[in-house]
Amino acid sequence: MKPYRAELMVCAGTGCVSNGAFQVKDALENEIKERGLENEVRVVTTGCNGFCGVGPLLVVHPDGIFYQLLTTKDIPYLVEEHFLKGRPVQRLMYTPPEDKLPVPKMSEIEFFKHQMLIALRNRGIIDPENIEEYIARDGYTGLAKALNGMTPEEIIQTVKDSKLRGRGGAGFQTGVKWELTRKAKEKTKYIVCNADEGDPGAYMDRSILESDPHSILEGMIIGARAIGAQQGFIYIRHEYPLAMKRLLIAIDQAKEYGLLGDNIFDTGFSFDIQVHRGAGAFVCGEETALLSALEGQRGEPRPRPPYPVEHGLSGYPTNINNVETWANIPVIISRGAKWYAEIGTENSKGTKVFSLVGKINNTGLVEVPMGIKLRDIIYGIGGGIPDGKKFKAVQTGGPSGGCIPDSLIDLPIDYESLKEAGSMMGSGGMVVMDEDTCMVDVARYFLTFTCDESCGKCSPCRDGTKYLLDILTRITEGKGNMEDLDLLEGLSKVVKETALCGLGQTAPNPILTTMKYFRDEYESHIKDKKCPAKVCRQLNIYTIDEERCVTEGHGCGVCMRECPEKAITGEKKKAHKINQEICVKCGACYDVCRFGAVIVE
Amino acid sequence: MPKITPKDLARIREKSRQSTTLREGAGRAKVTVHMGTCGIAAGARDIMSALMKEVESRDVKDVLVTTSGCAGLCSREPMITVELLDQPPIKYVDLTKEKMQKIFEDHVMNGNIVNEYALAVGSERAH
Amino acid sequence: METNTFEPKIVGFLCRWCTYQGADLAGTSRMEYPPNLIPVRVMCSGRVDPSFVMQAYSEGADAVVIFGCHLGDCHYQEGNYKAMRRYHLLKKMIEELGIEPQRLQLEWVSASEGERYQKEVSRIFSEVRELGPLDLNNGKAQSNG
Amino acid sequence: MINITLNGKKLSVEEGMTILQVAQQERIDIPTLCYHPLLEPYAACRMCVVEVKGDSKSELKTSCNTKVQEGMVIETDSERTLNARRLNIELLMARAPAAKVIQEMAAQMGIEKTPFPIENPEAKCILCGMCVRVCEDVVGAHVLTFEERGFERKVTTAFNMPSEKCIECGACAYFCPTEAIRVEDFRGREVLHSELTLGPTTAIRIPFMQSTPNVPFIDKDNCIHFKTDKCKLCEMVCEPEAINHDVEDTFKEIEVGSAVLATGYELLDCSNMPQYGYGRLDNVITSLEFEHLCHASGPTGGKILLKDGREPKGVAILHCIGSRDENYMKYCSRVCCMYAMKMAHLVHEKVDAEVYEFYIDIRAFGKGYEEFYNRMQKEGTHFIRGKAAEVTNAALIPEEENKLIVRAEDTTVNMIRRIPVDLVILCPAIVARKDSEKIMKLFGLCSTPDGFFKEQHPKLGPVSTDADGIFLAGACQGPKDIPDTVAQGAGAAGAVMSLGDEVAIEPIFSAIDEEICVGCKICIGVCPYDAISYVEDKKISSIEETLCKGCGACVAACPSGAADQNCFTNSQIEAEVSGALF
Repeated sequence: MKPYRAELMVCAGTGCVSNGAFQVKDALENEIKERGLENEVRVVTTGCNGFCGVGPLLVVHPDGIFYQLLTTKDIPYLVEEHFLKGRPVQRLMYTPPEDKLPVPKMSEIEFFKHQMLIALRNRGIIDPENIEEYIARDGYTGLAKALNGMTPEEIIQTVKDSKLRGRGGAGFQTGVKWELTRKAKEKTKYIVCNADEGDPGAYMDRSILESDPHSILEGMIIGARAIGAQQGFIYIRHEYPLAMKRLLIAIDQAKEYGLLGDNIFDTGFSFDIQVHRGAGAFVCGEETALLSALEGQRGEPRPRPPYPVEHGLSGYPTNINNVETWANIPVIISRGAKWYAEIGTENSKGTKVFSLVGKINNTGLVEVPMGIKLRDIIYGIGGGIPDGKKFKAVQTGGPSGGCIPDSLIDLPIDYESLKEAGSMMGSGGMVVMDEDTCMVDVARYFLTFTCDESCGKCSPCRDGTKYLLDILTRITEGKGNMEDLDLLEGLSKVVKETALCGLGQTAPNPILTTMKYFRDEYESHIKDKKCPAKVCRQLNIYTIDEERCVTEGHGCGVCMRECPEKAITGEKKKAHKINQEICVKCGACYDVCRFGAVIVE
Repeated sequence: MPKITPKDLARIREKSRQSTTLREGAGRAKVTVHMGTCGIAAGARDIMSALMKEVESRDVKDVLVTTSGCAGLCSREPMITVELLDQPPIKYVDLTKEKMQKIFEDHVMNGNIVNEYALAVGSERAH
Repeated sequence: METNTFEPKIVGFLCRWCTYQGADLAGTSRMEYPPNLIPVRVMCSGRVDPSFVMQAYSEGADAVVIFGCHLGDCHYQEGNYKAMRRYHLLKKMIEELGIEPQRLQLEWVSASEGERYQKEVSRIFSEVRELGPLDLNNGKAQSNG
Repeated sequence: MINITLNGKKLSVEEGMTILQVAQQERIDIPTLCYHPLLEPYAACRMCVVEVKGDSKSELKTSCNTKVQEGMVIETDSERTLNARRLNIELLMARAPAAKVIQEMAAQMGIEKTPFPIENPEAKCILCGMCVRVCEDVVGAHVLTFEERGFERKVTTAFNMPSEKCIECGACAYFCPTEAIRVEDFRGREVLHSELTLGPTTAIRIPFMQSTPNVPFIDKDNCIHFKTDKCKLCEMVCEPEAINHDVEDTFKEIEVGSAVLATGYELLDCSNMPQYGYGRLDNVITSLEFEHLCHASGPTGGKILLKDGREPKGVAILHCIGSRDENYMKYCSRVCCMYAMKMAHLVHEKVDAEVYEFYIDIRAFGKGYEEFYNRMQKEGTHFIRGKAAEVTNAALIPEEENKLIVRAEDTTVNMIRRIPVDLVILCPAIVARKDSEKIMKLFGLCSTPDGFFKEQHPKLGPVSTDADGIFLAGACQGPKDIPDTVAQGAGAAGAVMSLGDEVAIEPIFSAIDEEICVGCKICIGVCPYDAISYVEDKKISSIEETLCKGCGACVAACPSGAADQNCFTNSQIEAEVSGALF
C-alpha cells in the first residue's frame, strides 16, 4: 500500500452528500492533482461522521483537523494553505457557539469529545467500500475468535454476560433472544437485520450502514454461528440507496474473502446474507410486520404470540436484531463481555447512538454511554439551545416516544428511566424543543405521523389514532372543550393497552407525556383559546402596533398586499389596521413585516 | 481470491496499518516539512519527495509525514522538524536530498540525532 | 323441354342393422322416394360379395348401391370398412369394363336417418336417370323383361 | 394439564388452548369480531381482550391468540377490560354504523351513541379481514386484499377491478360478519344463501331427499378445494373424520349378462328463450324449481313464496315451452299438461291465488286424467287456450305495476290477452340428456331423430334394443310419465329375467364346407369375433357357431366359395338380385 503523508477523510454520509460532499470531493481531487500533490495526499470517502449539522465536512489526518461547511469555492485556498503550505485554515474550522475561537482538532470539539464510540467505532476513519481498511481496524477478528475458539453456547453466554439489550427500541436482552432461537425445535433458522429505520429525523442505522457495513455483516455471521442459522436477511428501506450500495459492496467483498458463503474459515460453518429492500412503511420496522414483508406479504404486524423466535420467517425460528445491535456484537466478542458490561448502568449496558436534532446547536449523531444525563447530551455534546432560548422538553424514542420536560433534565438515560418518565429509548431519536414550541402542536405533529403510518389492521390504532389526531387538531384550532381532554386521555390509554403492535401501543405516548407534564398548555388552548408558544395560528390574534407602523415602517403597506383575505386596511405613511372579523390568522402579515409592527397575542 | 484464514486477517491488518496509523494520529515518529513560501522557494518540495520516497522504500508504517507553514527562519530553509515519541523535537536546516536521507536513516529510523544538520533542540510544536 | 321418363333399375344392398332400419323408418314416416331402388337385405355391408355387384350389372341393373352403417358404428365392428375397401376396387374394375363410375355408389345411412335414406335414394335415382340405361352389349342392353 | 384461574375459578385445562377456547368451554362470553374457529387468530378487532394478571403488573391481552400458561390469572370482565372493549366498540360504531353485529354488541354493553364522528352512516365494513383471510388462507384464490393503510384501509380486489381469479365461491360473503360483502351473480341477481339450493348450490350436499345412499357428497365442480387446492374446512370440522379429499373416483368392472338403461332426461334450458325472461326476471321459474319450492324439505319448507318472501296473488303456468315447437322440440313432451294441472291444484291448496294455464291443447289421455282436468276447471283454474308469447315486466297500466305480465292470444275468444301475475312457472320440454350420445356409443345403440334411445321396435320390441341384452326403461327412450316408466321398467326387468341360463344365439351364422375349403385362412383374418379357427389335422378352417354373429364377412372374403351363411346364402342373394332385376 502506497504511503501518503496526509489523508483527507471526506464524509460521504447521506447528510453531507445531499449538501454537496461529492462535488467537494471532486474539487479536492482536482486541486490536489493540479498542485502535484497526488502522490502525497489522498482523498478518502468515509461514512457518516455524525456531525451532520455542519456538513459537508472534512477531517485531515494525521493532524485531525476538522473542516466544516465546505463549498467547492473554498477548496483551492484550502489546498494551497493547508496541504501545500501546511497552514490549517481557521476560517473553515468549527467554532463553538459561545466561543470566538475556532477549534481545529476534531478530538477537541465538544461534540466529539464526550462521545464513546463502539457501534460507530469506525465512522470517519475507514473507507466503507474497502474491506481491508475494516480488517486493518481489527475487523473480523471477533468472527475469527468466535468461529475458531468458541462454541455457539459460549458465544451466546458472552453476549448474555455483556447484557447487551436490543437497540431497536424494546430493549430485550439480545443474548436471551439468541438462546431462545437456538433452542427452538426447527432445524432451519433465520436471522434478520432490521435496517428499516423509519423514525423521522433518526438515522443512526443508516449511518452505521454507510460508514461501517462490515461491522453488521460480522455481527450477523457471529450471530448466525451462535444461533445455528443458515441464512440471514437484511431488510433495508429503499430510501437508503447509499447504505444499500455500500452494504452490497461489503457483502460482495466478504464473499470474495470467504467470510460469507460455504465453509467460513474452514470450520464447516456456512452462512449467507441476502439483502431485501423495503418500500418504506414505518410499520415494517415492527418485527412481525417486517417478517410479513420479507415473505412477500403485506407489511402488517401479526399477533404475538407466537413470537418470531419460535415461529418467524415462513414459520421457522427467526432472530431479529437491529443494525446497531449487530454492530456491537463483533466488539463484544473480540474485547469480551466484561469490558462491555463495565460501560453503562446497572440494567442498561454499553453505549447508545442518538440522533440529536431539533432546537439544538450541534445537530448530529452521538454515541454515548448508557446512563449519561440528558443535560450532558443537550448542553455538553449538543452545545445548548440556539439563540439563548430556554430548553423546554426533549422527545426521545421517535414519533411514538414521549416528551421529557426540563424538570427531568438530570434524568440518566437508560431503558428503565425513560420508560418511567413515560417515554422510551426507541431507536434513539432525540428531538430537542425550546420555549417556542407548543406541546399540543408537538403531540399533534407526531400523531399525524403515526396515524399516517398505521397499517390499519387493528381498530385501536387505525381508528383510535385518527380520532386522537382529530381531537388534537380541534384543540389546536381552538374548538376543543374540557371533555375532550378526558376523551383524549381515555382513548390514549385504551389505544396504548389494546393496539396490536408496538406502533399503536406507543403512538399515544406523545399525548400522554405532554398531557402529564404540560397539561396547563392544553387547558390554555381550551379555556383561554390561547397558544402560549404562539404556534397554533388559529388561536393567535394579529394586531398592528399603530405607532410602530407609522414611525418605523411609515405605513409601508407590505402586509396589506400580502394579506390573502384583504383584512388589512390603511394608507401610505399612516397606520394600518387588521379587521379581526375577516382575518383568517394565516400569519402572513407577521411573517412579512420587517418593522415588528405586527403583534401576535 | 482464495478464502482467507484468521492468519490472513493479521497480514491484511499489517498491510493497511500505514493509513490507519495516520488516521489515529499515533505514530512513533513525526516529520514536519516546513512549507511556507520561503521553504518552497528554497526547495522544500524536493525534500518532501525525498522523504516520501524514503518512507515508501523502507515500508515504514509508524512515521507520520506532515507539513507546516513558515517557521520564521526563512534564511535557513529548507527545514524540517523531527519528533520522536516522548522526545523533544529537533529542527534540521539547510537541507538537501542527501541530508534528508541521512536524517531519515539515522534519526527517524535509529533514533540518533544528526547533530551536524540540526539547528537546535526546541520545544515548539507544529501547531 | 323434353322430360326424361327413363325408369332405371337400381339394386341396393342394405345393411340389416342401419340402413334397412333407416329405410324402414323412412317408410313408417311416410316419406316418398322413387321406387326404382330394389333393396336386397344383407346382414352387413361387409357381406356384399363383389360377385353380387357384377351379377347385378350383368343381369340388367343400371346402378348398384351399397348402404352400410356409418364408419365406427358397424354392428359387426368393422364390416363397413371391408365394404369400403371392396367398393374402391370395384369402382376401378367397372371403369375398366366401360361402366360409368357413378353407377356404383356407397352410402352410409343409420337407423335413425330415414330422411337421409330418402334423400340419397332420390339423388341416386336422378343421377342414374341422367346417365341413361347401362349398355353392356354394344348398345343392346340386355333386358330380362 | 395447566392450572389457571379464570374469573376467580381455579381450572385445570389442556396445554395449547387459547384463553378464548377455555372461556368458551366454561361458557364465559367474550365478544369477538375477527375471530373464527376455522381461521388463524388475527387479533385485529381487539374486542376479545382480557386482563391477565401477573406478579407485578397486569396486562390486557387478546384472548384469541394468547395461550394459557401455568399459573395464569385471567379476568374476562374486569373494569379495565370492559372499558377497553367499550371504547373499541365506539370506534367501530363510528366506522361501521350500519353493521348490525356492531349495533347489537354496543347495545349489549349499554352504548347508544359513539362519541366519534360518523363519516358514512351506510358503512358496514369493520375491516376484520375475515373475507381477505378466507380468500387467501382458506380458499386460496388470492382475490381480495386490502388497499391503502391506516384510516383509509379498504377491502378490495387488485387494482380495484373485477378479478379473473375469483372462483365465485361466495366464501367471503359467508364469513363476513356484517353483511358488508354480498354475492351477486352475473345477471345482476343477488344470490341469498337461503336461495342457494335453487341457484348455485353448495359443494357438499345430499343430492336429493330420497337419494340412496342418503349421505352428502362433494361436488367436485363446485368444491373450492378442487379449484384452488386449499380450503378443506369440511375436513377440519368433520369430527368422525369421514371426509377425505384425496379419494379418487374408483371404477369397478362388474361382469353382467345384460343391462337396463334408465338414464332419464333433461329439461330444456329455458334461459335460451329470452321471451319468457327465465334467468332475467325474478319469479320466473321452471316446473322443477316449483316442485322444489313446494317440497316440505325445500328452501321455504313447502310454502309457495316469491323471491321477496311474499305470497303470490297470481300464478301463470305456461305449457309447451319448447315442446311442439318447430324452433325447439317438435314433439309433445307428454307429461306437462297433467303436471301443470297438478301444480295448479297445489297453488289452490296452499295459497289464495288465481291460476292461469296457457295451453295449446290439453292432453289428458290417461286413466282418470280427463276427470282431473274437469276437477281443475271446477277448482277455478283459468284455462286459456293459446300459447304464451312472452313474459315481461313492462307495465302498461297501473294494475300491471310490479307484476309479471304474460301475453298470449286467447284462441277461444280471438283476442290478445295480457295477464298480470306474480309467479310464472314454465313447463319446459323434456329432452334427451346431453350425454346420451356417449351412452349410445358405449352400448351400440341408435337414437330416434329426437335424440332419445331407439327401441328395437316401437310395437314388437318396446323395451329391447338392437343390441343384445341391452334394455330400456323410462324417459331415456322418450318422454314418459310415471306409470309408463314403471311399466316399461317392469317390462325391462322381466325381459332380463326371461333370458335365463340359456344363451340365445344368432339364427344367422356362417359355416365352412369342409369339402371345398383349401385352408387358405383368409376368413380367419376377416372375422372380428375370433370365431374361425384352423383345424390342423384336416388342414381346413372351421367356424364355431356359438361365437359367430353372422356378419358374413368371411363368406364375402372366401375365394373358394367354401364359406356360406345360412338364410343369406350366396345363392339366395344371387337369386334375390336376379329377382329384383326381373
